[in-house]
Amino acid sequence: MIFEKRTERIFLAVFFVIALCIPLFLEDNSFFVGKTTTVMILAVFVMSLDFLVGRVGLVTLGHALFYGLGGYLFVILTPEYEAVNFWIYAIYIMGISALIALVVGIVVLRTSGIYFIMITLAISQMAYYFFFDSLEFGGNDGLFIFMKPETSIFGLNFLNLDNPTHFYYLSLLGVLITLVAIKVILRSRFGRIVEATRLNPERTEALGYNIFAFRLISYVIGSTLAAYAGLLFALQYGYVNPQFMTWEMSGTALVMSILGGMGTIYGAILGTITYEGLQYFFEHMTEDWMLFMGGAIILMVLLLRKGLAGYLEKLLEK
Amino acid sequence: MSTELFFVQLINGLQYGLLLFLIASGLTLVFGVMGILNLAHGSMYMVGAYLVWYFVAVTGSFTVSAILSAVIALGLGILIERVLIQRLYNRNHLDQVLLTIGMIFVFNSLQSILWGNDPYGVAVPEALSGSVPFTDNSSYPVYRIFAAMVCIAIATALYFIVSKTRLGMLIRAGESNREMVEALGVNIKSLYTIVFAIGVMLAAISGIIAAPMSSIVPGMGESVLITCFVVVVIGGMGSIKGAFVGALLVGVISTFAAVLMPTMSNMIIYIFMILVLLVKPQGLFAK
Amino acid sequence: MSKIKTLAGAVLATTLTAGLSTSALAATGDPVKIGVMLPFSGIYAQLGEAGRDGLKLALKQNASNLHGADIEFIELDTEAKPSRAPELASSLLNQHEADFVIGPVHSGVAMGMIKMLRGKDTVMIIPNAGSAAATGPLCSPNVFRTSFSSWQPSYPMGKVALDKGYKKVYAISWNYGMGRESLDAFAESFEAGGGEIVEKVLLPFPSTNFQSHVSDIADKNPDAVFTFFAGGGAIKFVKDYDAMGLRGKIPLLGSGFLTEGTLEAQGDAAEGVMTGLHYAEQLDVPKNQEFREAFNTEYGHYPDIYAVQGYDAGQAIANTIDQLKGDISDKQAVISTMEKLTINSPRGDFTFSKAHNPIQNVYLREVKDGVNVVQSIAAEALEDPARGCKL
Amino acid sequence: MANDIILETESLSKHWGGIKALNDISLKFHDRQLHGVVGPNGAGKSTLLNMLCGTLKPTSGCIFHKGEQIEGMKPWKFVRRGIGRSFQKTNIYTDVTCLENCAVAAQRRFTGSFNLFASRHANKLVRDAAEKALCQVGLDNRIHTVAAEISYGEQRQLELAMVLATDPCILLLDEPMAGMGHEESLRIISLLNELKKTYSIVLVEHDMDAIFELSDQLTVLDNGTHLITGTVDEVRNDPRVKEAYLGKEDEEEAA
Repeated sequence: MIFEKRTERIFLAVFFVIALCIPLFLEDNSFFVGKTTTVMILAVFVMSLDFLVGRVGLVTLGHALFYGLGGYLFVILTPEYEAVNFWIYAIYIMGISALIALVVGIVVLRTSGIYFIMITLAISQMAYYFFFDSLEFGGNDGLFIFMKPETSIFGLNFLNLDNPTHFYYLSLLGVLITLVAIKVILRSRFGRIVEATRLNPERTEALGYNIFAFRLISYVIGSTLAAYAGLLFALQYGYVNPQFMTWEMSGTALVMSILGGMGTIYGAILGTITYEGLQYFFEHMTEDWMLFMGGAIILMVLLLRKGLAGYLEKLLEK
Repeated sequence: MSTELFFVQLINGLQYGLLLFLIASGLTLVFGVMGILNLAHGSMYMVGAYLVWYFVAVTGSFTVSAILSAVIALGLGILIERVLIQRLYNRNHLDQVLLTIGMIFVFNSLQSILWGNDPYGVAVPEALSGSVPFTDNSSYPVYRIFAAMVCIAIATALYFIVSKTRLGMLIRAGESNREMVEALGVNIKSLYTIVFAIGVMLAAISGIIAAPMSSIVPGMGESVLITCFVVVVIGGMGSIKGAFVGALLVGVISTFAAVLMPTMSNMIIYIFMILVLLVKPQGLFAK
Repeated sequence: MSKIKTLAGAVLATTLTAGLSTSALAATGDPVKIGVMLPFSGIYAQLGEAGRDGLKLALKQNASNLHGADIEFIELDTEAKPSRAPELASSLLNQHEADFVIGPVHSGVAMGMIKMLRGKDTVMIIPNAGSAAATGPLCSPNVFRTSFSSWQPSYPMGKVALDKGYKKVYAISWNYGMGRESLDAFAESFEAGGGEIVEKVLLPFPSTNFQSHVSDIADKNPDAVFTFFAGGGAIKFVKDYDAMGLRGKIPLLGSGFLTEGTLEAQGDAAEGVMTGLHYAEQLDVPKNQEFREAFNTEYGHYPDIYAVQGYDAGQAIANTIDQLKGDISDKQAVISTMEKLTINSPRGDFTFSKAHNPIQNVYLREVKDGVNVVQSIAAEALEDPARGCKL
Repeated sequence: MANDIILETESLSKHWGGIKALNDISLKFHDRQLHGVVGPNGAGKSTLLNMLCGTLKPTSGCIFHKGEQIEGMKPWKFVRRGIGRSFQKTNIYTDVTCLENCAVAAQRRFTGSFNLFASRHANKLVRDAAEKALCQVGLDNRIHTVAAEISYGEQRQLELAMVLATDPCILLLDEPMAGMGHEESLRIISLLNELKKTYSIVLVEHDMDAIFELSDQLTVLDNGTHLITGTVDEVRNDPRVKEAYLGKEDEEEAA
């Protein structure tokens, strides 16, 4: 069983049952279908970050680089007025993102701790300025994706991405795949060394492991998942903008992940839902929603030692 | 670029660098002593600028306003440390990061509620409003020379305090060894409160000094925050000397980059930082 | 401080109605729903608030002409973040089923909104963002603009510079859509008349470290400087320009935003700056005086250009409802009615071009004693070329 | 066979700025012998050990393993050549079980660690090797206990078990008995006596009785320099050692 904790199993069961049923109560074009889709996509992004920060021990403030890249790569690689196959391009884009992450990783992983935070931030800001300043990629206005891709596999087509409900299920599938993938990796032999490296890098190296390689591969995995989330996000509304890769975006994801309970992975889903939910609530309540959002964040840090997941576990374990 | 213009730009760069140092000094001090990464440091810069604008509007005197604002910032620092930061010393560093992000939200919101969102400016104080001849058709404002001197004075004072006084000794000891400071019979809690409050005050003072030379707008805190981090990281986190050298380097480099390759200039400091970190992964003056 | 009380009230109100407000109420009563998507926090907050205030004033003044239609506002803070734009636009479109959507300020956000709203039944009115694409390649029957295209305030300034005898101009702005488009529009008319741009500098947005560039200008010693900056950047640039002693030596020209809503903060430093814009506070148009007083009565301060643009968006809606006798169910009728409107604006009357951009006068203003004083009409009934628009 | 040189240093030096932590050390370590290294505090024992396992790069000089020059290699490559080390300060994974601690150590020997899919628990060889190492050091009853919860002495044993689980041929042990009770020390001594039949061991230790009892060869370092290498008796009777080392020890005791 890859889900070891009782709390984890209960939460995920409840989450997936509710998530599967949500569209049954909503119309296809309802705002909430769109909103929950965005939350699902963000959850994929935040889980990939949670994996890196909480499980690999790489605190990055440049994760949004790959989130933005997923969308930009799609716009750059696909013809403007022709529907391409989603699955082929998803794999294609993730492959290119992985290569980019490999190169970036080789550079950034030479540093550690706060310097790692800063160097990842620097690289994502550079990418941001690159897209912001480039006329051919739409500059600060961003770019539109005019054609949604089609999703047939061997001629069978279950999903129509122009239908928001179908897109919602695609995003939910993304959550499931990401969750399982990360969990399987963490349980694997590779995961054992990654865990050891986070707990005690010096010792792990003294046991004969090239910790750089383990960190690098993890970095590539996390970044590639983020690119997948970014691809979905860009496709949902057919729009990419350099702001998707700012450090604020990375910072927000980090907040969601810490809020949910760092390193618990399922906590990332919880954190994303909570953050987005609170923001939605405060935003519709008052123009000064930031005051309440900030207050809520401060309160939660003070009150919850291990994030929302830690609180749940206190209630449900034993 | 002519020799004359080269020196003009060098002076511009140094002046910008000195201001950057002033903003960054508080950040690096707090990190060095307490190990806390205060993302809300930029908000304190903003608070300083808004406070001095507000008090100038009320009292009409820049000096009075500057002193009042600095004192309020000091009090704010003590309050924040006592009420919030203190509760998180035994916690994960990321919890502290999260807390300070929450503080950014709150301060931005309070700024909007208390002072509105119009852009403001503070007039240069009368006594410093003149300018000295500079090049053929430009002059150099006295206030900017004054501001640079204030930055140098504060840098000197910080150097003196850290290396020569009892407080400085405790700060240096606290950086390396908490237990030792406690063994000296010093309450580490009060030391941390003082250091954090000084950090906040330094950020606010930079906001005060910068106010007459810049615009006071919402979001001004976040825009300096990142540059400030770059400075501190290049110099080596926690090192005052490093922050000084880093600030001057960033100031000069970004000034020349802005003129020579304007569209690239924002990237240049990041590229510079990455290069520094590749050669010295802990910054130039790592501990 | 009264804002704090409103806040507390709002907390209660939303807590009570949050659950209900979504779809259950949509069917009953059928008020005219106006979604407002403007930045209320962050660097553009002032622009967002001014636009919203102007909008509300227009609808309040026209309440008697609405044939009994109730107006309901739904306000969402864009934070000027493009990543949230489609989602918020979707909320207004699908959740609140807004009849009109007003927004935004930031042109990146505009793109996200247009993506969502293009070709839909909801009419979108842009009260600020000047991005050329919005009424250019991406123009759409249901997208209107009551502000300007970035081309409009800058294009006439090229001729102004030539008329003043300036041959060599140093052009500087931020490297983003509005900045590039402004400098290009200026260069278009300036170079066509034989002028020369000696240096074109595009700085990374939103850097405000201008001192080195001002030194560079002093060194290059051009006949004049043309610039686009707005808000905090405008204040900083004008102050730096003055502080380094260039004011009075090298004339400073600009797109009007250089001195809009910033004059108080700029103080003496702005004296003598010449800008082109489709509005000026002291503009001698009866509607302008009337509007300014009404705005001041309502909000306790005088309006700026952003309020005017919001006000005209409100007028466009009110006039359309009036002409349709309160029945806005036929969206085609709404669009074709709005297209034919002549808006009696504080900036002078204007009509919409085919691409739905205002055809309006651009005034040459010069700052004297802290006020933008109109010198002349730099271009009369100027229409944006709307390059790439197929309407 | 027993006298083959397995590890050798040649004029090995480590300088920190102007301070010579270790200066011009040339030593030969023989196969299946226990080579003790002693010296007062600051003599450079840990520095030597850290260079022998690759975590410190020497300022100058060479290290040869089976005749091959290795001093520039990454630490993890040292381990792969069969050079395993324990730390002076307990250095284990405190958050996981003793078994998992040793499993991390053992996994590299049996199976690819870059397998992203296979469960870490699936390989029986890894588990057996880990359990065997734990039994070797006498932690049979602590297999499923979280490492943070066992006693300090047991953590020292675990430290040793982890090195054994990597299946090294050379063991570099940095004060394995530091902070142990008498009982536990005796157990380690008998264990080391057993181990030196199959492994080459470099032992840095403060416990003089233990090191005299165990060592085949003994090196004395003082102040970063090499004083003498020889059998226990040779070292014991060397006047320089008495002066430099034992003399100081006496002073310390007197004080």
